[in-house]
Amino acid sequence: MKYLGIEPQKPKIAVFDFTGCEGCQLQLLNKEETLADFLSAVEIVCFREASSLCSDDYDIAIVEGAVSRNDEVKRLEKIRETAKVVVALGSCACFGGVNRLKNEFDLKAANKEVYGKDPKETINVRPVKDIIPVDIEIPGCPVSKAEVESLICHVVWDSPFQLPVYPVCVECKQRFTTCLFDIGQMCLGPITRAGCNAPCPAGGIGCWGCRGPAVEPNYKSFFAIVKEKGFSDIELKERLNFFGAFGEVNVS
Amino acid sequence: MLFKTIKKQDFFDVFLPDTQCIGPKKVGTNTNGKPIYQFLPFSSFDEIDLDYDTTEYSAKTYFLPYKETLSSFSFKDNDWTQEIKYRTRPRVIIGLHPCDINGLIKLDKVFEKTLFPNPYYITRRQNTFVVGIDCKEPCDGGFCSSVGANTVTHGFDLFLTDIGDRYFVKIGSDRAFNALQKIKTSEITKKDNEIYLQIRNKFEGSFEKTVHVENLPNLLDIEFESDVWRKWGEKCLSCGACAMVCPTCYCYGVTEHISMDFNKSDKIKQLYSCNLNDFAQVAGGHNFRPEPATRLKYRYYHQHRGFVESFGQPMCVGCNRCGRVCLAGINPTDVISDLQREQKR
Amino acid sequence: MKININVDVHHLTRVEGHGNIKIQVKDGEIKEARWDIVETPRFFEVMFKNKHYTTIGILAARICGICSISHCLCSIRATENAFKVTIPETAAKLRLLAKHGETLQSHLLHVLFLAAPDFFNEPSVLPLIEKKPEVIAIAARLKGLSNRLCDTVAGRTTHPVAFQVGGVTMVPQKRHLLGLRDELKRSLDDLQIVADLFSSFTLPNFIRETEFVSLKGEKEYPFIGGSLISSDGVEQKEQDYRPMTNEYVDKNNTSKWSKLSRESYAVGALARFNNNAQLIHPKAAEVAAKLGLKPVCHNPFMNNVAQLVECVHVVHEAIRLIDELVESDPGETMAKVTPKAGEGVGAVEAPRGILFHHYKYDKTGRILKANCVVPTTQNNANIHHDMKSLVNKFGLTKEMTDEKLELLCSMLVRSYDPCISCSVH
Amino acid sequence: MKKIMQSYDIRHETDMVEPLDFNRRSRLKDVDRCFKAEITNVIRLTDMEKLFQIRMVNDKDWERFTFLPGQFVMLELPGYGEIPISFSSSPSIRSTIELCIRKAGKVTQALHKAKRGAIVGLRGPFGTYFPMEPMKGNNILLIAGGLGLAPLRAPISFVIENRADFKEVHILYGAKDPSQLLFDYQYEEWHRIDDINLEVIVEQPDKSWIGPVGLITKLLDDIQITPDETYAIVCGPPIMFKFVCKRLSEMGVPMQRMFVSLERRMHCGVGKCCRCNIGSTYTCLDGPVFDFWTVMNLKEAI
Ligand SMILES: Cc1cc2nc3c(=O)[nH]c(=O)nc-3n(C[C@H](O)[C@H](O)[C@H](O)COP(=O)(O)OP(=O)(O)OC[C@H]3O[C@@H](n4cnc5c(N)ncnc54)[C@H](O)[C@@H]3O)c2cc1C
Ligand code: SF4
Ligand code: SF4
Ligand code: SF4
Repeated sequence: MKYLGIEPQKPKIAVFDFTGCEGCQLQLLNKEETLADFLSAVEIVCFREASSLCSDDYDIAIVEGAVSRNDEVKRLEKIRETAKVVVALGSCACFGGVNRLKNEFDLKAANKEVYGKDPKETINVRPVKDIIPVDIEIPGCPVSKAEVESLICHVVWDSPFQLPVYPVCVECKQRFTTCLFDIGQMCLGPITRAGCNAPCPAGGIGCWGCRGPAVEPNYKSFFAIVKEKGFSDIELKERLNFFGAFGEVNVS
Repeated sequence: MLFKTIKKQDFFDVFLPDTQCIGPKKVGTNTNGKPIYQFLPFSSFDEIDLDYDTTEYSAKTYFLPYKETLSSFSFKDNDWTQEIKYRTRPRVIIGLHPCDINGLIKLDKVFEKTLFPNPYYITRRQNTFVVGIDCKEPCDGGFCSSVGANTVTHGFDLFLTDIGDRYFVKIGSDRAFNALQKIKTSEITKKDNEIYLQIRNKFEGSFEKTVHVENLPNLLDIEFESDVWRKWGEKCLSCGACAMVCPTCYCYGVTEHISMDFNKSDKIKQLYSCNLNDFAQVAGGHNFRPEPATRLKYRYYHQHRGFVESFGQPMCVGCNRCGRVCLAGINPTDVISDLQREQKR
Repeated sequence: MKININVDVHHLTRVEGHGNIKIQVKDGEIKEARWDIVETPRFFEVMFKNKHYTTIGILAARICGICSISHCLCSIRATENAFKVTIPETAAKLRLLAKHGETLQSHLLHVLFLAAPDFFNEPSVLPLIEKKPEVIAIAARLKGLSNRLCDTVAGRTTHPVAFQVGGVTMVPQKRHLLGLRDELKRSLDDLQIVADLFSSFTLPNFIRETEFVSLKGEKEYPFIGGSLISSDGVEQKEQDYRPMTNEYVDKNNTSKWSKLSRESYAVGALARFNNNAQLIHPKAAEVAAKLGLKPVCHNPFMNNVAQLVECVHVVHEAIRLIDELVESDPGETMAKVTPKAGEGVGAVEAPRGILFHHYKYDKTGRILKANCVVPTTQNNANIHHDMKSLVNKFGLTKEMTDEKLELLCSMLVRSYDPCISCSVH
Repeated sequence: MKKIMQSYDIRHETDMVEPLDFNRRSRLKDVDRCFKAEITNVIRLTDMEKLFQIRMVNDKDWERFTFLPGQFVMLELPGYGEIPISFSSSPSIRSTIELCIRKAGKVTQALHKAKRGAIVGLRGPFGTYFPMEPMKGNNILLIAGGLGLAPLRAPISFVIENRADFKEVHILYGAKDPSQLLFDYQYEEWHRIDDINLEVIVEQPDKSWIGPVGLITKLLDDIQITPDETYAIVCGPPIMFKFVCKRLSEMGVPMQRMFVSLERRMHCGVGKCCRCNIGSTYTCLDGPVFDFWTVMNLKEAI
């Protein structure tokens, strides 16, 4: 497509992984019906999980995973210097993800428990934006490939990228899921940003808030509802903390 | 209007073989042990339950789908062509209650009978054979009788009332008349009429909760700055669930999506809700309704004032689906009576 | 001329996670030949502590983005064993079906996207999009199918949403299952083409006597639960995984190592096949025969072939499962769960090999202590020793160059399909 | 068995392959088909605004495309989106239309990059218009703030073309600073036209600015009007027209003789998506042109 006389960009993309399960990177190789087009729309210059080549000449750095060791901080700083646009891919990169749960424990004791007398280097988990400025965030555990594709389209045509502002409930309703609160379970859908197509409520486990807060969520009312439905503060906190996406929201 | 009676068993022979059928299916049980129903496609009549009380979702999605491609553009040499497709596959919906059919009639007003008729809606509506059925008793919190939506005289092809072993049938279209030629029907007897009226009277007498909507257009203007909105607005999660399940809420947003090979783009309509944060936000970031309270108020304002102004009746059909779905416990009866109480004070 | 070789691979590519290869041959003598995991450790075993049993499957899935279904199922199984819960039959079938989807998806990803480029002498699949579009089309088709299978049954390919302690929470619609069945049937032709393609590749002829550990199939080729077996004759019950795995910490590695009868052992598709070949689907056995895979095979490069054979097996099995599922009434899919104090172990054959989760619960259903032993942890020591032996066999010839040896060693590591972020869970 | 129902296809009803004539009710079914139009010229006005001259690709589409000052089109940029834009040119020029567009977001940004020759889509014209005919024989005040000059250019052209029909004509225009003044190349021409009073004011002057400084209401201080014989058209941000109209009211101009143009988010242009509702009035159907009395009575309009 060459349209409006605008030349499409063929952005050079590099993918980097930090602490995480690499599931988000895997999504980049998913959605086979468009995979070939996706891969030819961009020039992937560095993608360790899929390719042996790597170059330091890239426009967009897609960063997956959280930071949990000092050498990762340095790697990130170098990426920021090179890339024009840094994209945080997935909940680990955006918020710290499940890795954040580690921060609740004493790292020395944890190390001893897992590695005995040969402790390994580790620091408290931090999201990418704590270390370097991030231009675009695509949250999700894992991210949705559709959103990644949309990002690429926006980059190629150089137009602004936007996540949905509304909460998961909208998408949940649009796929005819029975609200989990109706069947006695908890769900963070009303305060979580949509865009995932609400798989978790449909699967029966409720939303765990992996995509972080929607725009201006009504915490106060939501927390009151959760309590009224008979869930404890502990259960609520556990959910909010699970992906580390709700930061320091106060539940009471 | 033509009336007939049909044996229940015979009735089921009319449908299924060649058309997609949709009806109230049980999908689960809620915490109070009550069954949850949804309008879903079915392939045999044992899958549906026409004695259902209410469905979780309205049937509007079969007329106004949550997502729909309005048109597609294919690009070539700096130029493009536009392609528009409408759904034309016929479909039968069985078991709509009067509120749902009244909802359709209101949507007809917006999408068929205005300055700019909407072809997407019209094709879906024309291609759907609507079989309605009377409710046995008022559903939880339903206030259809207060907005005049508990009976229906048009907008359907067939309308059934359960009179024991038979259905009392209203025939609303010629295609329905033709469809009934295939099975054995009986003319209405005086006895049938009596039973029918008896059942209807009993039903109409069984409504408890009523709201008064007649004065709302005026009241809503007067109470524009009322604290009532703040009170309910504080609870509202701005989740849009109410609009999604509502049989008449129709507002939407349009976005365009370029395909990954950059040769095509789709213009996609997605039902939206006026309760969602950016509903009235314009370029540059200004939001005309920044607080949940202002958005919630607008939903009532549109349903009970704007719609009345345009069409002489409220948009709400009193099914209380929004009230049931709302986690924050916001329901029209409470909000409206709150407003009216405010007025009296 | 004296042989001097230096290979130093920092962050090996086309594997999941970060690992390094270091080989130094000086004057024809191996000074160093190492495979080390340097991935940042993640401390999941600590994160599990104090978590409620209802959240455990969701957290466990996040150990690995590729075999999330296995981790989730394994953790749920450990919990069910601890609470002594038996899941309904339909639930078990659906879980196995999802498991097959994952096996297919993971194996295909590895064989076609990560390993295959080596055989075409390409750095990645990207150039193949233009050079071998027919192969890529098949790869995309097959992978798409496996993803759809997982999506339909598990709710999502990566990080499933339909599995909970006690059973499954989502039953796929019949028409979706039937659609998948047709697709699965069609995919067999595609798999045949891939098998033919593989028969045209020459795999390095490298043999190192190895002990193989896997689940022991009783009546079926094993994937979820059962007893453990090693090709050296060791047998254990599921809950006695510790004497089977014997994890220990190596100071150079953030992943642990393990051993059994020898200095190391191997798990994975090859191990499963070696230990259970008699149970594999006859059609898969045909493919195995055609590609020259016979138990007990000690060539680690043949793991790719074993994966392909398993792909054929799981497609046939998935078709059979779907047939059974659509014919019967689903009935109840969740068993009643009452938390109890106690311990439980789950063993599941993840695509890359046997996986264990072991939890100790308090009476409220919160975890007191957790331990996970993952496939790549078990393979790492074996890769390390394989590499030494590989360098010994091929590395000390005059024709060998740094590049050639680097490729050979990288291919060795890749053939194990290591999942490194998993191994530093 | 015979089918219960025949499938219904709206396209069989009338020939739907051509874009509809939005001003004729009989053809209003295919509301999403757009006229194809070509950008023939792009004129840079300021850093943020450009003027696009647009021509129909098919000549016969002109016959069906007539608009009135104050109406708007839905401008479709396939792949990017569709936006409402007011006509900024004279309705009587039957060869090109002009749209003055500010770079504001996704669609407008793309448009600003577009080159001459690009093909866009037009749906419309939609909406209400300034009642130019009834205004004839009166004094007329044309007041714009900022981008408001864009929609005001259509009535200005009308007035200029029919100068004899109006009594006194004042064009008052205010902007933040001189760099943001639109159509400055036309002021000279407007000045020279017989008996039009053009006044331009800025809030923040630069060194070369010699005109008046301040808010637009200041310009009204120097104007003498006979309220009963005066109409006003006021375009600009809500805050601006609110003050101007209040001032005019004080001067005695009836509120029903002041016209303003409102802006809301619009996704359809035809009264369906509800995004433009004010209270519950559709800006796209009942607006964008409203008299000030109506605006005052619309909840949340300003
Ligand atoms: C009747 C009318 C006439 C207008 N005339 C002009 C004009 O002559 N010149 C000019 O520069 N601008 C005009 N605008 C404003 C113009 O429509 C917006 O600036 C434009 O929609 C921004 O779109 P975007 O995609 O660039 O911005 P984004 O913020 O990316 O907008 C995204 C979407 O929001 C909608 N939207 C956002 N803001 C507005 C808005 N203010 N009004 C309507 N829809 C909006 C659009 O439909 C668009 O699809 C007019 C608006 C209206 C309602
Ligand atoms: S299940 Fe969750 S996301 Fe869905 S409607 Fe209920 S609260 Fe919202
Ligand atoms: S439903 Fe919630 S937890 Fe699940 S993917 Fe969406 S945002 Fe994440
Ligand atoms: S009224 Fe209830 S359902 Fe509607 S948006 Fe508010 S919280 Fe959601």
